[in-house]
Amino acid sequence: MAMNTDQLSPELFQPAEREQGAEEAVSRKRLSYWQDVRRRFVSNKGAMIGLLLIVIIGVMSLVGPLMNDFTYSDQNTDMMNISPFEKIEGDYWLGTDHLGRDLWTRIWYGAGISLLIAIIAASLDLVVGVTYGAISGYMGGKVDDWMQRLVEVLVGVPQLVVIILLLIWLEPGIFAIALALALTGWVNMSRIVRAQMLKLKSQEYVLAARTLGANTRRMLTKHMIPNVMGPVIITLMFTIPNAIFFEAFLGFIGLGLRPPQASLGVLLNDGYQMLQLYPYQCLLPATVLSLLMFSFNLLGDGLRDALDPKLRQ
Amino acid sequence: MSVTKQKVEKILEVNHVKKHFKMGRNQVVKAVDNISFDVYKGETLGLVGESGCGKSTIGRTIIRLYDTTDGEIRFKGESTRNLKGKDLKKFNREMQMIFQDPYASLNPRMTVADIIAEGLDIHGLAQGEERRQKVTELLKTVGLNEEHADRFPHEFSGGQRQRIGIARALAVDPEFIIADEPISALDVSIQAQVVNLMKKLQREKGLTYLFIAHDLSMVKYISDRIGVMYLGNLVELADSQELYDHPLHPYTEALLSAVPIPDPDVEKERERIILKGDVPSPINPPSGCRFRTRCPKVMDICAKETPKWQEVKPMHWVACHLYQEESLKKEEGNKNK
Amino acid sequence: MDQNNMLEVRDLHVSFQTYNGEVQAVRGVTFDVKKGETVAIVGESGCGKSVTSQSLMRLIPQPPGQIKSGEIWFDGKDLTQVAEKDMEKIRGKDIAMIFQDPMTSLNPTMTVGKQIMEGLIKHQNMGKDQARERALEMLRLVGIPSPESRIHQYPHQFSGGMRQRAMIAIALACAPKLLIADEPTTALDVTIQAQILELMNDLKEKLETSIILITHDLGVVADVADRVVVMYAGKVIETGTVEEIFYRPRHPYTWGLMGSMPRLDLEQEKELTPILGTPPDLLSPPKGCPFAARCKHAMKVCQQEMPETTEVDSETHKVNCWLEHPMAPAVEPPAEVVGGGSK
Amino acid sequence: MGRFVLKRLIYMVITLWLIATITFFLMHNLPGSPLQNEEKLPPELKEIILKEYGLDKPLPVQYVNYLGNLITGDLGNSYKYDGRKVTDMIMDGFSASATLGVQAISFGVVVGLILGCVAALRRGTWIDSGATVLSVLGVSIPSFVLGALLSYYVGVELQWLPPALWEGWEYTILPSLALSFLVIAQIARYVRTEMLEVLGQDYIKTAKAKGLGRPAVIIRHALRNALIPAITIMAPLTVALLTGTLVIEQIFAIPGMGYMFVDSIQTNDFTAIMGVTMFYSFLLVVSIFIVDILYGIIDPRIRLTGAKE
Repeated sequence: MAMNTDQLSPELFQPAEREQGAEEAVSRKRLSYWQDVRRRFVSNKGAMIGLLLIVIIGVMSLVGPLMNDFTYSDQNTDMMNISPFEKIEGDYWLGTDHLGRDLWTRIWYGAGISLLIAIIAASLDLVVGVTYGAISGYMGGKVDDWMQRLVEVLVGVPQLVVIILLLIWLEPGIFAIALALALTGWVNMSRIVRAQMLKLKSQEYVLAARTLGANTRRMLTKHMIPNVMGPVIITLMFTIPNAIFFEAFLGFIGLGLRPPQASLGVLLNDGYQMLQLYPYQCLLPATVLSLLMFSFNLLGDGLRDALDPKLRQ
Repeated sequence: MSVTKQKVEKILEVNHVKKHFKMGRNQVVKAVDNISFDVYKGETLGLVGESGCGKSTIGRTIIRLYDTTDGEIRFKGESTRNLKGKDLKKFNREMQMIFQDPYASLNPRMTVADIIAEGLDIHGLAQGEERRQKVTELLKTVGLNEEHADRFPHEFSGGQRQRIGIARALAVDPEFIIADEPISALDVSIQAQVVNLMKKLQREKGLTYLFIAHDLSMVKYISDRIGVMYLGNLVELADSQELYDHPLHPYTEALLSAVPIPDPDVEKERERIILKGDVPSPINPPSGCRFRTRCPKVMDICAKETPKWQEVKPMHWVACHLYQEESLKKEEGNKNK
Repeated sequence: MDQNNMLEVRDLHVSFQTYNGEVQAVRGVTFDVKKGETVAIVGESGCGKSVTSQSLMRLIPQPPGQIKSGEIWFDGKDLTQVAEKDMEKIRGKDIAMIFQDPMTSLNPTMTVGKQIMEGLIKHQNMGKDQARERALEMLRLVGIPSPESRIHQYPHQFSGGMRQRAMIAIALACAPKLLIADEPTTALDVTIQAQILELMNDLKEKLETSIILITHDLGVVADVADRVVVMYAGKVIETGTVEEIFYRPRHPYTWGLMGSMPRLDLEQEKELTPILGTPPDLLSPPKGCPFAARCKHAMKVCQQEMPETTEVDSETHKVNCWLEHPMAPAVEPPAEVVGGGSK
Repeated sequence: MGRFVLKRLIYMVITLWLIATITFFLMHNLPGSPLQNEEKLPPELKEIILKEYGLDKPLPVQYVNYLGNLITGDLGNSYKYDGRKVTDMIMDGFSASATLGVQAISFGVVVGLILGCVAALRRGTWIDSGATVLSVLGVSIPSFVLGALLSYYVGVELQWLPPALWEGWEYTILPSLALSFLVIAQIARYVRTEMLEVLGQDYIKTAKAKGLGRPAVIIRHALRNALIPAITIMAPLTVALLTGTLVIEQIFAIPGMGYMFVDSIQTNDFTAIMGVTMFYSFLLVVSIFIVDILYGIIDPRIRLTGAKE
């Protein structure tokens, strides 16, 4: 590794030329927080597969029902319980159910309804949970004390019980189910937002903004919200599969949408009745349901890894 | 550089300030308990003490991040307690803060330009091209350059980040800067960079500093006067060299002797005062003088009475029974009994 | 291996695989530790001093870390080649370690006594009672009051200083031949730091253990070290006795370190002379001397080639700097570092 | 610690009271009378029935009576099955449900623990990837889907185990397995994360520096610290498990509490719904309470100071 002594010339011992300000050069590539997050996220195979599947299922739930001539409620008593493997005239690509309804249409339609319910529920969660958590965490003091006491009580209330009671009381519809889910789901979101807010409030850059005289609006828009986004997105990504699961669960125990409406839960329930004779009627919606939840979990995991500051270097 | 009372105006007066925090139902942390001192215009007042002594709390209380529990703080002759609207805005420009943790003191989602310009934006001091120019100028002032403006904090080293924090504080042209352990998280060679920068800025802009730190050598280097805190109390305050040459309070003595000196021969000859035990909890501090549980010169009276904060020599304040005649008399009386 | 040497490290290279690439944390480190001697490794954060010390005990997490090459000779064995099982017998028994942060270095769910006893039971074949006796003795030795009740307590019931004492008790329980103390006082307050330093100086005399002290605080070095190894950007750039390094430093980086430190005992009217800039990124370390970019005396050769180790003054004082080359111009160390002020 | 327990206890009582109140008022505001199916009854008979169920009194009185009965453990009589006490109905179903639950939890915890630890210790290997995929699948596939699949393929097609009913231990295997999948997944996930976190802590380095062998480091130092936080997920797991039993019991036709609950929902048996709701809530709230206390007991930092750090 060392140079031979004879290679050394006096010329080499001249003072080195130095660039002005070179010692302050920043060698790392310029990368904003979100660019960094995206880089991590894109390099996560599982998350990308999840995202792709969600997009496919999402698109199919919109387009799928339009691809053949049947609607989700069309019955044809001549065409009952046709397996997808039977060669039959007509466009029953995935066969029919016990009332002769086209399964292809019903599954994509049902997936769409399930997604819709999950998204409404998650949005309600988001609005209520973030607002509650943000107020509680930002205000602190007495307000926070009382708001948290309420949360402590609500946390103990089992989601299952409340949802069932509410749905016995309300007529189960898309919005009712979403509402029931959100009513119990926002508590978790609010706790995460509050914890985050409390943490942020003592961060030195937030204190710095306060010493500069920043008003509440600026504090929230420039400092708090951008830094709370990460955990909120992660929580949201796990709220959605949870909502999808609960919708399916409710459908399964008969508290789901009323026929001829379809959701993955309703389809599962219908299909389950036929399990012994026509297993495909249960298997198909079960596969879509599981895939959907699987994708959201993968996506959530990927986002968590991408957004978690602990993993940043 | 020594400052005398007559010549110079007081920029900050801290009078019997207390800051207590509630912890749970019955517990109160007396983080700062009855502290008084003044800061003169253009000087650097150093505050030293070990972790949990309340030095950061008093800094934050002065800049109104915390409300005082009791006592009064006057900035340029006016009480800061009830500042509102315009006055508060003015206060926010005149007094600024530099923070400890170079990693937590810059918002990771903002560019360096936006961080530095935050004060300009809040107070509507500059927009557009002017804002850009001002940011460049500030970057240059702290030894960084224009290209750094569009980068994000995590791309910088600790020392660079700390200088960005200084630029942010300077943006609003403050007169008084509270530096809350600005160099504790930095490496030795970088510490000197930051401290030299602060000294240069002081000379150029006539700034006044309240410099909070636990590193006595650095505090002595940068400060004109030094206050020593222990468990929420100010125990001694004097000119830096005077404090080093003639420490009065036993805690100051111990603290000075505990600092290792980077010179092997000096170290070999030095006699250390090693304090026993640990700092008690501020939730339930000892009665009387708070240092008495570890004090090598403790007397009976120390447990009974809180020592007064007295100017025992010109410009040399101390709170210790050893320097209070009536206390010594009482102590004598006790002994004779 | 030299008979007087407890430890010989030869051309050690350690790397870490990270998300962004390979970080070459240690890039050819060579030094010795003699019997009964205290060697301080000084340098700033990221200079590789902690990685070096952990590599000595093979405590580098693998992956992402890896000892790429080099030799670590201890007791006639090259520790880089020893089987993991045999390494376990050396750790804690022959070589012990104290870590920086006493708050996180003790297991929060195990009593302090048990944590001391563990090593004794493993290495000295002691029974529980015997180990407990010895643990009590150790607690007494490190100055923990009322050890009989303390032994049953959990770490969170100890203060920071007490925890560091407990750590020392754990490390010294089996009377190791070599103690590695990685920034043992950095996380502590000054008065507690003084207590621990006093304790270490005390134990040094009593136990005749060789000590490697990792620190960035030159004051601590002056207090306890016999010899000093100065590291920068993964390399050793100067070694010597404590007097040589403090009174006759030869490397511009060492000058820079000395010049950056204010001294409490001197009336300091003059400015500190900081080292400008920041250390290089070890993801892509510079080709030549890593300090060249920040060095006032940098020459063209510095940017191209790492200088070799040169012996100066005495056989204990070695420096890696092109300024020692006969062709280099004579450079006087800055006034503020010559003699460290008092000499 | 005492104060901590007391505080949790008070929250528990408030929560239960809240649920009881919600349940009561929701049920009483349902459209139509609880006896809407028997509308053809002569008015006199209806009155007698109303009286029998205490429905003739004003609402506040009914509410107070209801709370009073709750405290004594009396959940009233079923509307559907004449003369059957709801408490008895619950108790009949409880043993089957409990068997399922306990089997699923014990199996799930053991397998999940092993899986999580192995995945953490063999980080980055195929075992880790396998465990990760398995646990994502476990959280993704609802237990009733799994139950249906197991019942059909293992029970009907392969005929290895009975696909349904409740007539002996072999009947419990498939439903327990279906339920435990979620437990395995959750525990494995959590333990892996915690274990990785703990393995990176300084005290693990201290333990290694003492010369302890790998097994000692893992068992004595890592495992205990990794498991303490893992206890906290036992509460939500219990909830998930109960949700699971509701449908699993349908699928496998097991005469448990879940079966009875779904049946009472489908037949509008209001006292039964209210009773089971209260019983479920009680179970859940108590299990959360126990987990909290357990956490405090196991972690000396809480046990000795009474506060989470």
